[in-house]
Amino acid sequence: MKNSQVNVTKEIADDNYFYLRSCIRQNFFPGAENVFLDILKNKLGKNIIDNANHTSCTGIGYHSDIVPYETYQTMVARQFALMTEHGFRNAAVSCITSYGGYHEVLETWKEFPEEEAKARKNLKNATGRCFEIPENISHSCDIIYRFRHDIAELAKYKLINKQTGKPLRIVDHIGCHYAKIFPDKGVGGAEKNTVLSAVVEAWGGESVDYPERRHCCGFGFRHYLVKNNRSYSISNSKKKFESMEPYCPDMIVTNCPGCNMFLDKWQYALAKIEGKTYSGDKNGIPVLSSEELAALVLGYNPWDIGLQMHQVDVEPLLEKIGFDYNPDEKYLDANGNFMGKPEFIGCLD
Amino acid sequence: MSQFDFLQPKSRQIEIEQFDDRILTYVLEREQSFLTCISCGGCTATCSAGNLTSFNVRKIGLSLRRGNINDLSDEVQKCMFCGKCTLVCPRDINIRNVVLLIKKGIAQLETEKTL
Amino acid sequence: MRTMMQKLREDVRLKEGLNACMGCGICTAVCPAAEYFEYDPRSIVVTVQSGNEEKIRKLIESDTIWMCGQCMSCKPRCPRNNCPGLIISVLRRVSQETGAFVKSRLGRQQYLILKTIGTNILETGYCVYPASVVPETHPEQGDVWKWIYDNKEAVYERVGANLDKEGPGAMRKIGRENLDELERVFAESGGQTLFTSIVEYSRAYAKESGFVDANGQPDMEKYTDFLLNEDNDEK
Amino acid sequence: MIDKKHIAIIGGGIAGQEAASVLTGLGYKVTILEKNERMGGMLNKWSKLFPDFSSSQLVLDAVKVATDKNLNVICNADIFSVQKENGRFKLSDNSSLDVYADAVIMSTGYNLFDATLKEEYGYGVFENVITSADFEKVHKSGEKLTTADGKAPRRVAFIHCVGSRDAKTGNTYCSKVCCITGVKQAIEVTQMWPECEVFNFYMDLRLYGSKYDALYLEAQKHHKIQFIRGRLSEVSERQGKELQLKAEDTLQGRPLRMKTDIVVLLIGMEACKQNEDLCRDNALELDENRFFKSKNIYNHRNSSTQSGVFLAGSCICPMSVNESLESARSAAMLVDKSLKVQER
Repeated sequence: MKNSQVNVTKEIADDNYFYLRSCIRQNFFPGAENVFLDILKNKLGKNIIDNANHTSCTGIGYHSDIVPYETYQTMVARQFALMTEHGFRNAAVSCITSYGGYHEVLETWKEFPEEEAKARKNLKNATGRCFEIPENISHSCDIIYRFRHDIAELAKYKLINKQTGKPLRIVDHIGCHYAKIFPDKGVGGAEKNTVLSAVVEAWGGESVDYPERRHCCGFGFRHYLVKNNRSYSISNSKKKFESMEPYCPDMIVTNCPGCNMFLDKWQYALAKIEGKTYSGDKNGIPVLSSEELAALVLGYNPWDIGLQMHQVDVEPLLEKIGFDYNPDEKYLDANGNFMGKPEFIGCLD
Repeated sequence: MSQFDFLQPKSRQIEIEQFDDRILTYVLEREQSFLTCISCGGCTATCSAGNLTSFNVRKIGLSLRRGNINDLSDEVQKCMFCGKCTLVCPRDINIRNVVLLIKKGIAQLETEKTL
Repeated sequence: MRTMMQKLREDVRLKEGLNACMGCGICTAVCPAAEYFEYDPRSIVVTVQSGNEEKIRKLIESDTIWMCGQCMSCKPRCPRNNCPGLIISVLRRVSQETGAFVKSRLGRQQYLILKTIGTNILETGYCVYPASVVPETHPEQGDVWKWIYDNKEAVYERVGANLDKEGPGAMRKIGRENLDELERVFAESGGQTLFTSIVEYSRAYAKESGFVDANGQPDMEKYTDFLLNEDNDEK
Repeated sequence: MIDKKHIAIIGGGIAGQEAASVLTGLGYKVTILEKNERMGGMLNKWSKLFPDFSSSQLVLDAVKVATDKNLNVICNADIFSVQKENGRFKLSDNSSLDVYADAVIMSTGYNLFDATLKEEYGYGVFENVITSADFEKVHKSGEKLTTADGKAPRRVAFIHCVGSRDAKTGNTYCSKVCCITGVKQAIEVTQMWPECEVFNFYMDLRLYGSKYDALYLEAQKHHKIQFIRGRLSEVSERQGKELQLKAEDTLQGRPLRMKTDIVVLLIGMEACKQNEDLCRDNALELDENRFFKSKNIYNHRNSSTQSGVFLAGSCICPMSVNESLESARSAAMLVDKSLKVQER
């Protein structure tokens, strides 16, 4: 697909970030967050702070409605207060739900100053803290997008199939709360979002369009949280896989921790239920976040960045790129001792 | 019982390609006027059965067009064939006959199935 | 007594989410919930717009408002700049504040979510916490997750995380002083009130439905079991 | 004294020409200032007219003003300033052209909505998404509508309200003519390809004109064109350039997905961009939709907010061909009346 006709230009801060972690990413892909910090600090020479005092923004609670909006605003205000106290004005957000949430709160405050006053009062009474409105809120994928060419220059690998010499065919999935709530806050806007496709192309891959590209992965908050509701979630992911299947993608790239997890796990669950995969093999389509993809092209050890934590095996992808890695280290702990391995990896036996 | 029984992927999205148009074709061959329905709901407003039950004639027409044969077969049973719908239709469609034909069409499909 | 409409209007999100609806269906067209449930965001907006007290009351007592997955796919498409997803949030708030949520199966699940996510938030500072993603109740998480779960310390350490330990890092232990602050934020801003409201209405409903212990008090364990297995009409 | 009075008409489309022909008939001196190379305006782009499929050429020929000693036509004149000087109007374009007139008629017409702005519909990205204007071009050429790779379409979907009644594009008004255009073009597709299935996705069918509803009935009855009430939410491309649509079947309350070979976007009418320039040096005003504001929309629809400047055709609001012609004639009569009052 050609890029956006209506270019959404978005401000992305270029240094001095306050990192705000994601509940889901820390839980399922903690290596992705660590390597993101490492790339920024040690490859790009940026200043980014990882603060021990920030907590969940409670966004999952907010969207599953057990956390009221007033509380959510105050929690967001607390993160801003920590930034202010450390002298930071730029937030680097790992989670897409938080990212959308911070913007939602800021927009509310713009429209309804009395809500901001309330949040300030609540925060002051509860914690004694004060805050300034951040100058810039960017998602980690924005920052990777901004430095995609710098990363390309430092890259050890390209997103090219080493055997055929052809670019890898990569489909993307953009987390809904990245640009659907505020289209001008996402690179390329809500409809023809380019934040991931530009990254893929900058690193030598081919960004492949598919009809259900803009469809939700199906998290649905309360629908995944309650076991009996999960059919909603898997049904929507299935819709996406069916739509990708004819394009034979080599991988899926995501910017949202939740989507990354669901697209990985639901392939497995669908294989168990339907006895089929959407990848043409038994493994499934590997799903990587933009952080993990950046780390791969930069040549990080896949087991340092946590790729052994994916259900769909990433090794076939590493092989395609011609990545120099040691499969025997996949299940070694920090001291080099074998820590056992999953009973089963991939989707189908 | 599998540990995945709690997951039942499905979609209720209408897929036009998957319409079962056998009944629609049957009806249109015999009652061409149905083509001109504009879904105004005049029929439903006056319907004798509809005033007593959840029966909705306008929706029968839609189900027919969208090929929802399963919905149709139960629904048409509720019609009392009073014919008031036909009297009020602004497009002069013989709605009573449409419902009658749906019944016949479904019966015919059933017979074909058993044969 | 305040009318339903007044209660809804007190929320700024209703002002943000509802301008005027012309019933075009552009929201339902891309709604993941509409594809899965007997659900139509357009008709919810039309009901709220009508201001009909009776209809709105029925709505907040129904399963319908709990079907939205909050993806907000409806937001960028609406030709009148409405946001059905935001209107739903407001309906859900009022449903929980008034106790209407216990009248529907999906609404009653708020108790389950409170018990999992709510507890996680207050006790750990995270919405999701590895120890709470139990493989038995999350079979879809697969064998790799089971392996991670069984070898949490080693795996998280291997990938550079700081599971349950002091200092910064992924999945670090969030310190007591921070959790205290979080708790005070909840107390100050209505979060605690909502928790209490969900619990109290659920207890009353549990009692009413006969989930009681030997002393005639609500037996919330039994009730939780009931909620976990409550029949899914969709199946 | 009439023959001493000079009237300038900005815009040589059908409204401008019709007004000119009435005024020269009354004996006035008239200058038409047309920004393009040729006269006729937007109608040049249209093939057949609703509701009776007359050729647009018929109208174009009929409005062509007979060569008249009192008529002066200047093409390539892109007027950007209208100033009142000593009781007369001075009209200037970017070159050295200055025209002086006792009264001015604005007949600047409309622009077509730029469909690329509706990104989710994929115009300019997917080859098989075209606009109603593109369809007219095909029809006018005498060719049949085909997919980008030259195949006969098995299914065509017409999408109503593209760039109309849409806060997202800034056009909250109804363009009025697209509904009936959709019905007309749908019939034309079935005339080209009798086997082709044709759908219309609409919110309301605003078939307001005489004989329009009859065309709707004909479309259903004789051409088996199907109408689905639901606004299109998105178009995406499948393999082989086939398109996929998502809308709600609102009468059923269910989301609907459909494959189609071609999508035709019924694009709305927008005010001309240069209307803003034309307001700069005088008391002319634009309305909330950026069309020229009338003194009042009931009995002074053809009077602008600047005395001596009159409005004709779709620079006032979206209009069909016959409304535009009627509007032009009434603007001309108003000019006549006002100049005669001045005289006395």
